[in-house]
Amino acid sequence: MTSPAYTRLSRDQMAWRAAQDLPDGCFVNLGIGIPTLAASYVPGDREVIFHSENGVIGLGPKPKPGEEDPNITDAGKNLSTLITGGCYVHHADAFLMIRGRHLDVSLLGAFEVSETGDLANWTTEDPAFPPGVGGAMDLAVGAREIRVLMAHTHKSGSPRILKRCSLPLTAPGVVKRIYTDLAVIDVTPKGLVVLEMIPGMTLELLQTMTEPKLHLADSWQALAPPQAKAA
Amino acid sequence: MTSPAYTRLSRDQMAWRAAQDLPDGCFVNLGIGIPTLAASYVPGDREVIFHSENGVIGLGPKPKPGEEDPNITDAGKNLSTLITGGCYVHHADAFLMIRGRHLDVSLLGAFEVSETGDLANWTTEDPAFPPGVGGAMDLAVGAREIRVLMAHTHKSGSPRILKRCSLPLTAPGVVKRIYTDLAVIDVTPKGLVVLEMIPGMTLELLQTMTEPKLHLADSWQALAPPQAKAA
Amino acid sequence: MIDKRVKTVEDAVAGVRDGATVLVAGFGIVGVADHLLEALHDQGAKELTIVANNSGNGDYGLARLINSGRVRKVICSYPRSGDYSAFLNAYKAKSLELELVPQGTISERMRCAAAGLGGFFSPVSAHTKLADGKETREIDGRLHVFEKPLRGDVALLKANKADRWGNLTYLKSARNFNPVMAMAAELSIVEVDEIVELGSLDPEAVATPGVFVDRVVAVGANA
Amino acid sequence: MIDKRVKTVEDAVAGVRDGATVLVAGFGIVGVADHLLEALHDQGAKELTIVANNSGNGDYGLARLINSGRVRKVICSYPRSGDYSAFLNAYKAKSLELELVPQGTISERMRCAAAGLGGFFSPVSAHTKLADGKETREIDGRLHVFEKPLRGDVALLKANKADRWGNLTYLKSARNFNPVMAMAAELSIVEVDEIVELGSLDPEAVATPGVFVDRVVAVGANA
Repeated sequence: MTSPAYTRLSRDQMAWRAAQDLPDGCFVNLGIGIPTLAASYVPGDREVIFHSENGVIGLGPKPKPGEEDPNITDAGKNLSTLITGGCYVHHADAFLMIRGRHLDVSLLGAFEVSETGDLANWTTEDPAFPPGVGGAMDLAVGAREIRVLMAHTHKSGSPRILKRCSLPLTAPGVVKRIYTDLAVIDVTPKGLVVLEMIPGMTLELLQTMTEPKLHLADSWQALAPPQAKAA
Repeated sequence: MTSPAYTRLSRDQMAWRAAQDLPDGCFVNLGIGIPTLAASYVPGDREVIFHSENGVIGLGPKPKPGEEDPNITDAGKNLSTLITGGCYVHHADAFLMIRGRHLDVSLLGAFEVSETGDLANWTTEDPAFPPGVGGAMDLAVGAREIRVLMAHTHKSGSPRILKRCSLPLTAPGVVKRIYTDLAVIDVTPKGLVVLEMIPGMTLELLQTMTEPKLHLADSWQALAPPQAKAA
Repeated sequence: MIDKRVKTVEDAVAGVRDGATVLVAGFGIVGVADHLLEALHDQGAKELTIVANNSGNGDYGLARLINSGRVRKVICSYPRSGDYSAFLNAYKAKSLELELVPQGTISERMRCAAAGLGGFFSPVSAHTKLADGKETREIDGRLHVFEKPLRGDVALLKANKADRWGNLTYLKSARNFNPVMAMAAELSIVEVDEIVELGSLDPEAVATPGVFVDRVVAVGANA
Repeated sequence: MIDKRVKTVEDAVAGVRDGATVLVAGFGIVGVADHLLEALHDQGAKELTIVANNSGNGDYGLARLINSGRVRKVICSYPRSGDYSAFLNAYKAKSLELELVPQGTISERMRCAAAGLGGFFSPVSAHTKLADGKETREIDGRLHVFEKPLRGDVALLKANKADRWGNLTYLKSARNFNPVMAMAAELSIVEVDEIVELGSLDPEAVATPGVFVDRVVAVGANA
């Protein structure tokens, strides 16, 4: 068995790619995990406001050493900061913002996504663990645009982009774009459209790792984020 | 025709009487009209917080000359003040307080009250005027206790306390106590019970001005507010 | 860069379309965006549905819009406030429709829209004429009325201070309907006494986060 | 005179009954009334239903109540946060029931109770397992789930400053569930870093008006 002729993106590279699609002035919620990393990769000439479900409107980067404040965390409970212009609201108002279509974009992690944009990201039904849903369902139905960041396949190589999700749904038909470690794919009424693939990847090869049929966009491009982490 | 052997209470005396029943520490909304006057007659050793539907929590007395601020009014749109310890909320929160049983008492004006506590205070169905409901229905169903302040009869002498209200209801079965210019009457499961009557009034005479049957409380007392206005 | 500041009230109300539902904040004459209402008059939009607590005063602001025949319908709780002759004349002439809604139900219906909900059951107005034709349901032994979300195409708001993100603070009871209307409209336009530097408003005391606001124009002495 | 101050955390939690529904504010370990939770442990109430976002940490506060077998049921959105071994053990032993509710639905159900409403339709969880057994309705072409008000007998809250009326301010994201839980409980008990003079809190920046608060106890360095 030969090693593949391509190198999967790192988590940071996936986050970098998703960050490039956040326009100046947009209001965004970042899910726990890879999405959280995207905050570091927003191009410097853009002002993006990050919403945290615990009532932080304008979540900033990690605090500098010595400036930590235990009273401000992100949704993943990591210490965080508020950017200039940010403010605090209570939980009911934080979720009013989510559910009421005030968020422009929600970047979410996922276990599975279907070809019609069904999202499964809240439970693997592992009997050893209690389920947890957090704000996933609120975000999935509330944000104006749902984009998913996830590894293209399971570690076993089996696809996570499926004709129908095998896991319980978070919400049906909500995902509009999928950023994976192999490609950028749009969920369209005509099916899944590949916009970008990493160097060395072909549509045929990508199809073997994807259950539903893929269509290659005429204007498809190479997916080649920078290697280095953001400064 | 001889003049009656009694003197009806003034509006201020009615308000004085209602104010005596507001316990220390209670949270109260005063309706437009006679109820508004009650604020001036709360005994000085009691701290009562007045709620105004426009988001003033801790409404104070009229401003002193020269201290008027156009940004603070009561529900009747008169210039007002905030007492020490008061704060401001927005309209949805002001009515959350009303509807959610956070108010201890609502003192309301009324056109008619029925013997089962039905309240009619929002429209006389005068075709010459558009109807207005304001916060009347919210208060009527939301406050923990509804008490009415009104003249005992219409100017024509016909009763305003009726077996059934003739005007459209604000809410059914909500009024617990009625302060009139002749008496204080409780609405009880057994009917209307007269707690107090003004000097010179008799149950028989009061009954002639009241449609439903009145019961005199064993412990009934004289209703004799001071003549003077509060300092 | 996020910059919601516009230079003039004309710019602020640009694009309001005929037939729009306009949320007009204020209680009596307090917290009302009179400059924006005047600008909307000059802008010319007509067939408007106005959501407000009252129905305008004298012949300025909302009253002027009514006098000029721009208003098709008023959704309010209490039209009889101050000098409401503009409303009264149009009401009597049947040139204007009135939908009377309890004050708390108006604000809650707007919050419901803002919060992305489909409606709620309220005990307010049950067993009354104002519930005529509405779905009812007994919940825990008490009759409730089903109320639907009320959304605005536009909100005309009045605040004290704003920054370029649209974060707002208010003065005293001039807050009233402003925060809930800011959340409930597709396009939220605010006239303010003063525009301040980003970062100068206390993050604990911002009453309306800028994410609910689209345009800000200074009209005060400091404008 | 209105004076909601109590001297000790024991006084603060006095009277909480077996079987009570207790709203426990906080997000992770931020904004949690750990002193009150410890006092509630010592007070001894059992068969509690806890409403919280998470399920406690380590062996203190809520986790300690669970470890001591005082908790019958947890209503939360995300039990797996921090060291949730106390919850996990009880969950596996089936000595504790879990009702999983989306985070926004928990907070909205409490606000619904606080606001005196009978329930609301939400698009959240429609077409999912979490809507199993719930009434649904299509509104404007979108499936909604009927959600009922969620009320507490008691709320255990954490704030920064309070005055004797119970007016509260918070610090940063420690605000989280505190304001909505303060509104939604019959008895709202608050531990604060500091009790200040009446009138020293900015009336424009009070995040929880004292009318929602019943007892206040200082536990901070300034107590």
